[in-house]
Amino acid sequence: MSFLTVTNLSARLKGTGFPILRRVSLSVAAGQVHGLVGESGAGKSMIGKAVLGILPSSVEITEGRIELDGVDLLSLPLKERRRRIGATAALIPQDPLTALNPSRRIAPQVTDRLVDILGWARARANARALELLHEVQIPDPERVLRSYPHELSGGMRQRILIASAFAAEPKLIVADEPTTALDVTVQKQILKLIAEMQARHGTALLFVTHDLGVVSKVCQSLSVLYGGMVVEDTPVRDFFRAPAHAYSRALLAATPKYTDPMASLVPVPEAVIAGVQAELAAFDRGARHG
Amino acid sequence: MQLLRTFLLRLLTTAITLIGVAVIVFVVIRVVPGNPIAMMLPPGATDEDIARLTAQYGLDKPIPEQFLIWASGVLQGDFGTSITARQPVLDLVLGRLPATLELSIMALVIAVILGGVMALTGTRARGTKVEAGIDVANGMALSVPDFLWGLVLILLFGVLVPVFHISGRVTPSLDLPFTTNFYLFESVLRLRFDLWADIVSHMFMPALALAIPLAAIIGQLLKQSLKETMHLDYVTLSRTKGYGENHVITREALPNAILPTLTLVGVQFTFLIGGTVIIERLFSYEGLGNMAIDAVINRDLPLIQGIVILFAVIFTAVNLVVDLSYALLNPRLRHG
Amino acid sequence: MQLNRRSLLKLTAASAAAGAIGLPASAQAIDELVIAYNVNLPSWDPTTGPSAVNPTIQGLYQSVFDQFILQQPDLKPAPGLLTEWGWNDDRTQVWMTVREGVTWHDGSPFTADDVAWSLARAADPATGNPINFIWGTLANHRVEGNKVIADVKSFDPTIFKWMYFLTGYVLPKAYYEKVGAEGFEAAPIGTGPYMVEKFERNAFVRLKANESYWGGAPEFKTVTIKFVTDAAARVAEVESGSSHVTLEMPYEEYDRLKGTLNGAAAPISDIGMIFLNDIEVMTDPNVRKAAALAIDKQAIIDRLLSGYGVKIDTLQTPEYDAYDASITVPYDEAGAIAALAASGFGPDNPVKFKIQTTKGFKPKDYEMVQAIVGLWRKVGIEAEIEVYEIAKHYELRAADTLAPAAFYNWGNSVGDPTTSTGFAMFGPSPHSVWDGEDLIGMIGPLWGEADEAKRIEGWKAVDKYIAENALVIPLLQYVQPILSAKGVTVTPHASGALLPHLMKRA
Amino acid sequence: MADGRAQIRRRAGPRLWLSALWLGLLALAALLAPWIAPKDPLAQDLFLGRLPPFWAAGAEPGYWLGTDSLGRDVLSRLIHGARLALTVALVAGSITCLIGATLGLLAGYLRGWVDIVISRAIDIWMAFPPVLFSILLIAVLGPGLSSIIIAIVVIDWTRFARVVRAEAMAQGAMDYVASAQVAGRSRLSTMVTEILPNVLPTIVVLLTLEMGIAVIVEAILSFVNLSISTDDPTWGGMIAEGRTSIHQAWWVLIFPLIALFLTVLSFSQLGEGLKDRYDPVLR
Repeated sequence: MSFLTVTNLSARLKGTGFPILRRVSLSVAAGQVHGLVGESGAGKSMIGKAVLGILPSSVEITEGRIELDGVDLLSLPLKERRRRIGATAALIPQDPLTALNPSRRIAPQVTDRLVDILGWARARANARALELLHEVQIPDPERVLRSYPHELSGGMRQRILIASAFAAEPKLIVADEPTTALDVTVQKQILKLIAEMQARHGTALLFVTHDLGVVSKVCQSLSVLYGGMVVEDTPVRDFFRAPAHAYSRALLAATPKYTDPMASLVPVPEAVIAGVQAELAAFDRGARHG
Repeated sequence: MQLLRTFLLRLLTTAITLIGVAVIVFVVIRVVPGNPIAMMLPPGATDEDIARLTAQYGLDKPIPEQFLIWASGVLQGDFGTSITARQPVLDLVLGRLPATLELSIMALVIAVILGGVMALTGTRARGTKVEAGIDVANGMALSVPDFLWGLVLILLFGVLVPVFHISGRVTPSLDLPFTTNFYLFESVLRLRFDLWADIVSHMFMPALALAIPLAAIIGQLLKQSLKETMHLDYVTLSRTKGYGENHVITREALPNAILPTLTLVGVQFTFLIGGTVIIERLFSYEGLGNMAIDAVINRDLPLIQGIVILFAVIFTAVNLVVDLSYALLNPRLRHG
Repeated sequence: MQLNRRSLLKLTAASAAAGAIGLPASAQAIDELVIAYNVNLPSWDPTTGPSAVNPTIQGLYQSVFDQFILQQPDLKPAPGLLTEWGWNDDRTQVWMTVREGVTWHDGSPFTADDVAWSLARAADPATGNPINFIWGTLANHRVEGNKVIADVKSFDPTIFKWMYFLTGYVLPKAYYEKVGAEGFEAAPIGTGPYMVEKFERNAFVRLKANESYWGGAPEFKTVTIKFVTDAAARVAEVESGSSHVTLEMPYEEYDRLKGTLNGAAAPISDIGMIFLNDIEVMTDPNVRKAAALAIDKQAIIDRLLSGYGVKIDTLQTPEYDAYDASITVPYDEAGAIAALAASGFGPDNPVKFKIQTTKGFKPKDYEMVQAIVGLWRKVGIEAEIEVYEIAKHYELRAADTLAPAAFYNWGNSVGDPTTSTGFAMFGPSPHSVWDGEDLIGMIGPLWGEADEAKRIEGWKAVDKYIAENALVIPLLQYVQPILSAKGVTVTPHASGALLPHLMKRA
Repeated sequence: MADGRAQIRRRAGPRLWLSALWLGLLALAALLAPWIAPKDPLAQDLFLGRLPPFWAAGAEPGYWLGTDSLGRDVLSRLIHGARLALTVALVAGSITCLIGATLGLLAGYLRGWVDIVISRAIDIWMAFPPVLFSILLIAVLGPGLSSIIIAIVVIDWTRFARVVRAEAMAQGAMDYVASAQVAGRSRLSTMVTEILPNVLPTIVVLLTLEMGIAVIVEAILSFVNLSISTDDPTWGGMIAEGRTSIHQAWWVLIFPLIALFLTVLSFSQLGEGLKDRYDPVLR
C-alpha cells in the first residue's frame, strides 16, 4: 500500500487564478524513491510543498486529495494537519545556508521536533541526535551540536539537515533539490548519503530535481512535469529505455551524459513545446467543463 | 585587543561630541535675548544695580572667558550655581535625573510591549484587514503628538473615569523611606509594593503618552523585519516539523527579527529622554524636562547648560550600550 | 482617611467600582488639605534672588515666614511681628516695638535682635537683596529692650509699606548664622503659621501647622502644596478630587465648576496694561488718545474673561491709596476716529506700529491683544503683534527698547502710588518706558513728600495728567479665580497670595 | 512557458490614494484659501464668540464649523491654516532633506575625513534634546514662520544624513559603482550619476515622513506658546488656544486636531506606500 497518494491535486494563484498545478496524481510506496522532474517553474517543488503543507500564502489548492498514511490531509484543520505532517513526514531543504536558524545552536534544531511534537524525553532526543550525526559521518558531533550554523560549512549543514529529517523516523521524506545549492564535489557525497540513509531507514522519498542524472541513480520511479501537469509517470528503467511522451524524450536529449560530456546538447525543439502547450490548453478546456 | 581599540576610539569620539555640545549650548544661551539679570530687576533698581548683579553672576566677562571659567569648574565637578534655585547645578540635575530616567524606561517598556504585540499580531494576520487596521492604528499613533495623547489621557483616566493620578510622581502625604531618587526601582528592592503601586499610578499616564508614538515606530519596524524573516527557509522548515504558526513566529522568526529593531530602540530611547520635556510639564512630573522649561523661561544659564550637558552624556552612554548589546546579542559577532 | 483611593493594585476593582462616572464624593471631612499651586518654588530665601521679586510665590513665603508688618486680606496693614512703628518728630529716626512671646519653628525665642539683623542684612548690598535701594535708606540698626531704632539716611515715606511687601520678611538670626545660606535653603524655619516638613523641588511641599503661632494655630494641621504648572492639569486635579484647592484656571473652567465646587473670584492687586514707548508714531498724542479711546475694555472683560475683571482707567485699582474714581477714559469709537483724522490717519490710511505681548503668561494675554488689535483695525490702527517671552520683556524694558506698545501686567500688593504709577511712569526708573520730561517734573518732588495727604493728592494729579494725554493705557484689574472642594472655604487675599492658614473647614 | 511568479501584482492599496486625495484637497485649500474661505480668518466679533458648528443648536448660519472665543470663523481659519501647514511641511521638509541628504551622501560616499567631520556633527546634533533645543532656538530667532522652519531644519537634518549616509555606504560597496570608477569617471560624477538614483527612493520616503513631522513640530511649538506670533492661524495655534475651553467650545480644538491628524497620517501613509512600491521584498 503506498504511503503517499496524491489524487487530482490542482492549485492556482490567489487573485489572478493562474493555474500552478493541474489535477496532479502520483503515489509513493514505503521504501520507494519517486522522482519529480521538470524544468524550473514546472510546479515540481509546489507538489512537495503542498504535501508538507508549506505552500506560499499566494497559492491556494482548489481540488484533490493528499493521503498521507491513509489520511487525507486537506480534510484536517490546519493545526491537526501540521501535527500529523510533523509526526510522519520531514523535509530536506534545498539551501543549507538559510535552512538553519542563525541565532540558535545546532542541537535544539535537531531535537526540538522529537521533544515538542513526538513527546520524547530530552535525554533520549539528545542521544538520538548524536547517533544520527554519527550516521551522517559528521566528525566531532558533540562540538558540532554546541556550535552555531555560521561556524559550519554548507556540506556539513546539509548533513545536519538530513540527520534532523531522519531523526524522527518519518515514513515520508520530501527532498527538495537537496544538492542544487552545494558545489559539485560535495553533491555526490550528499546524494550517496541520502540514498544510503533512505535504504537503511526504508523511508518513502519524494525527490524533487531537475537533473535526470540524479534520478537515474537514486529513484525507482518518476513523474515528468510541465506547466503543473504530470506528462508521464513511469518506472525509471522504462523511462531511460524509451520515454513515452515527446516532451520526455526531448528532455532526455537535452540532458548532458556523464558518459559522453562532449556530445552537443539538443535544446527542446519548438514543435515539442507547441505540442505540450496544446495539451495544456486542451486540459484546461476539459477542466472547465469537467 | 581589537575590541579595546574600538572602545578607546569610541571614548575619543564621545569626548569630542560632549565638548562640541558644551560649546554650542554655551554660546547659544548667551546669545538668547532676555538675560537673567533683567529678570531680577526689582521696581526701583538703578543702573549700577544692574552692573553690580551682572558682575556678581560673572556675566560681564566676554563669552570665551566665561566658558573657560565654566569648563575649569566642570573639570573639578563644579557645574556652577543655579541662578533661580541658588544651589549647585550638579545636585539639582542629578537629583532630578532619576525621575526622568524612570519615566523614560517605563515608557520604553510600555512601547516595546505595545509595539511587540502590534507587530506579532500584524505578522500573524498579515495580508488581512487586521494588518491594515494595525497599520492605520500605527499611523494614527504617529500622527498625533504625544502631548495631545497626554490631554486625552488626562480627560479619560483622570477626570471621566478617575483611575490614575493626574500629576506629580508620588502621593505627597506618603512617607518615603527611599535613600536614592529612584523611587520606582527602590520601592521594588524594598518590597514596598504599596508605594510601588502608588508611584506607577502616577507615572502610568505620562509614560503611556510618551510610549504611544514610540510603540507605533517599534511596531512598524518590527513587523516589517518579522515579515521579511517569515520568508526564510528555517521558518518554513520549522513548519514542516509540526509547529503551529504562533510558535514559528515567536521562537524562530522573532529572535532574529529583533536585532535590527534594537538599534532603533536605542536611538529612540535617547529621543525619548530628550522628549519628556513637554509631557513632564503637562503632568507636572518633577523630572529634568520640567526643570529645563523653568530654566529656559527664567534664563537660568548655568542650569540650562548643566541639563543639556547631562542629556548629551546620557545620549552617548545609551548609544554605547546599544552598540555593545548589539554585538553581544548577535551570535555572528560574538564568536567573530 | 487615606486621601486617595486609587492604586494600581486596586485598578481592576476601581475601574469596576468607577461605574458611577462623575465626581468622587469629596464632601467627607478633610484632615490633610491638598492645594494644586500654579508655579514652582525655586528658593526658600524670600529676601534675595529672582524669586524674592516674584509676586506669584509670596503666598508660599507668607505661610512659613512672617513679614515685619501683617497685611490683611484687604491690603491694609495690621500689627504683625512689629506691634507699633513710626518716625521720630524730625523723621531722622524710625522706631519699632517688637511682639513678645513668639518662637521660631525650632522652638528658639524670636527677639528684637532678629528684626534688627534682618533689616541690617537687607540694607547690606552684598546679600543681593533686590529692594536694597529702600532698605539702604536705614542705617545703624540697634536694639533697646523690645524696641528697634534705626537712623534715616534719606527719608522715604513708603519705608513701612515695604515691611509688608516684597522681601519684607524677618529671618532667624541665630539659626541662619549657624546653618548658613545653603543650610537655610535645605531646612528653612520662620515664625509663620506653617512649618516646612518636606520639600521636593518642582513637586510638592508638605507643611505642618505651627501650633504656637502668635496669630492662632491654623485649622488644617497638615497641608500639601503640589506644584502643578499646567492649568488643565490643575482643573483635572480638583475635579477628580485628588486636590482640594486650586487657583488661576481659565475663567470658562471656573464658571463650569463653581457650581459643583466652592468658587471664589476676587479682584487682586495685579493689573493688565499697555506700556506706550515715546518713539515712532506714539509721540503723536492723537494716535495715543485714539488707541486708548478705541478699546472697549468692558466688552473684552465680558466676552474674553467671562466678566471676571475690573475696568480701570489709571494704574490704580479701587483698593489702592491714590485711587480716583473721577478719572475716566470712555470707550468712544467715533472719538478715536476723529482723533486719528486730526493727524491724517483713518481706516483707509491706517497708522502702523508694533505691539508686543507674552503668550500664556497671564490669562488670555495673547487673546486680549488680538481682540484690541481687532478693535483698533476698525478705527484705522494697523498693529502688528509680536509675541515674546517674559524674559525678553524685562530686558527690553530695562534697555528702554520696547516696541511702541507692549502689553504687560503690573503687580503692586502694597497699594502705594509710588510702586504703581511711580516706577511705571517715572523716566529714570529702569522699569518705565515713558521718558516725557513733563511727567518727570511732576513726579520728582513726590518721592520725598513727607505730608501724606499732599503726597496722595500729588499722585492723583499725575494720574489725571497721564490719563488726559494717554501716556499709558491701563486696561483691567485681574480677578483671581479660586476653586475649592465643598469641605473647604477659602478667604481670598487681595494681594493674590493663596494662604492655607486663611482656609477653614466648610 | 509562462512563469507563475510574474503574475503576483501588489494591489495599489486604498491607503495610498486616500492619503493622496486628502493631500490634494489640502493643496487646493491652501492655494485657493482667500477665495474659498467663507469668512476673513482674522475678522473678530466678540459678540459671536464660541458659536457651535452648524448642526448644533444656537449655530449661526454661515459659520459652518462654529467660532472661537474671539468670534473668528473656525472653518476659514482651518483653510488658511492649511496654507501654513503645507508651507511648513514643504519648505521645512525639503530644506531638511536637501541639507541632510547632501551631507549624508558626501559622508557615505567620499568617506575619509569628510565622513568623520560630518559624523561627528551628526552625533553632536543628536545629543541635543530636540524640544529643548527648538525652544532655545525660537527664543533666539523670535517666534515666526521662518524661525519654525529653521528650527525644524536644524533639528531634523540628522535624520536624513544618518539614513542616506548608511545607504550611500552600502551602495558604494556595490560592483556597479566600482565599474563606473574604472571607466575613469570622477568621484563626484560617479556619486551623482550612480549612487544618487539608487538612494533616491529612500530619500523620497524620508521626505514624505519629514513633511508630516514638520507639521507636528509646529503643533508642539504652539503648545509651548512659541509658534507664529502674528494673527495668522495655524492648526497648532488653534489647538493650543482651544485647549483652555475644551468643555465649552470643543470644536475650536477638535477640528484643527482632525485636520492635523489626517494630514500627518496622509504623509506617513504616502511614505509607506512609496516604500512598498520601491521595496520589492516586502509582500
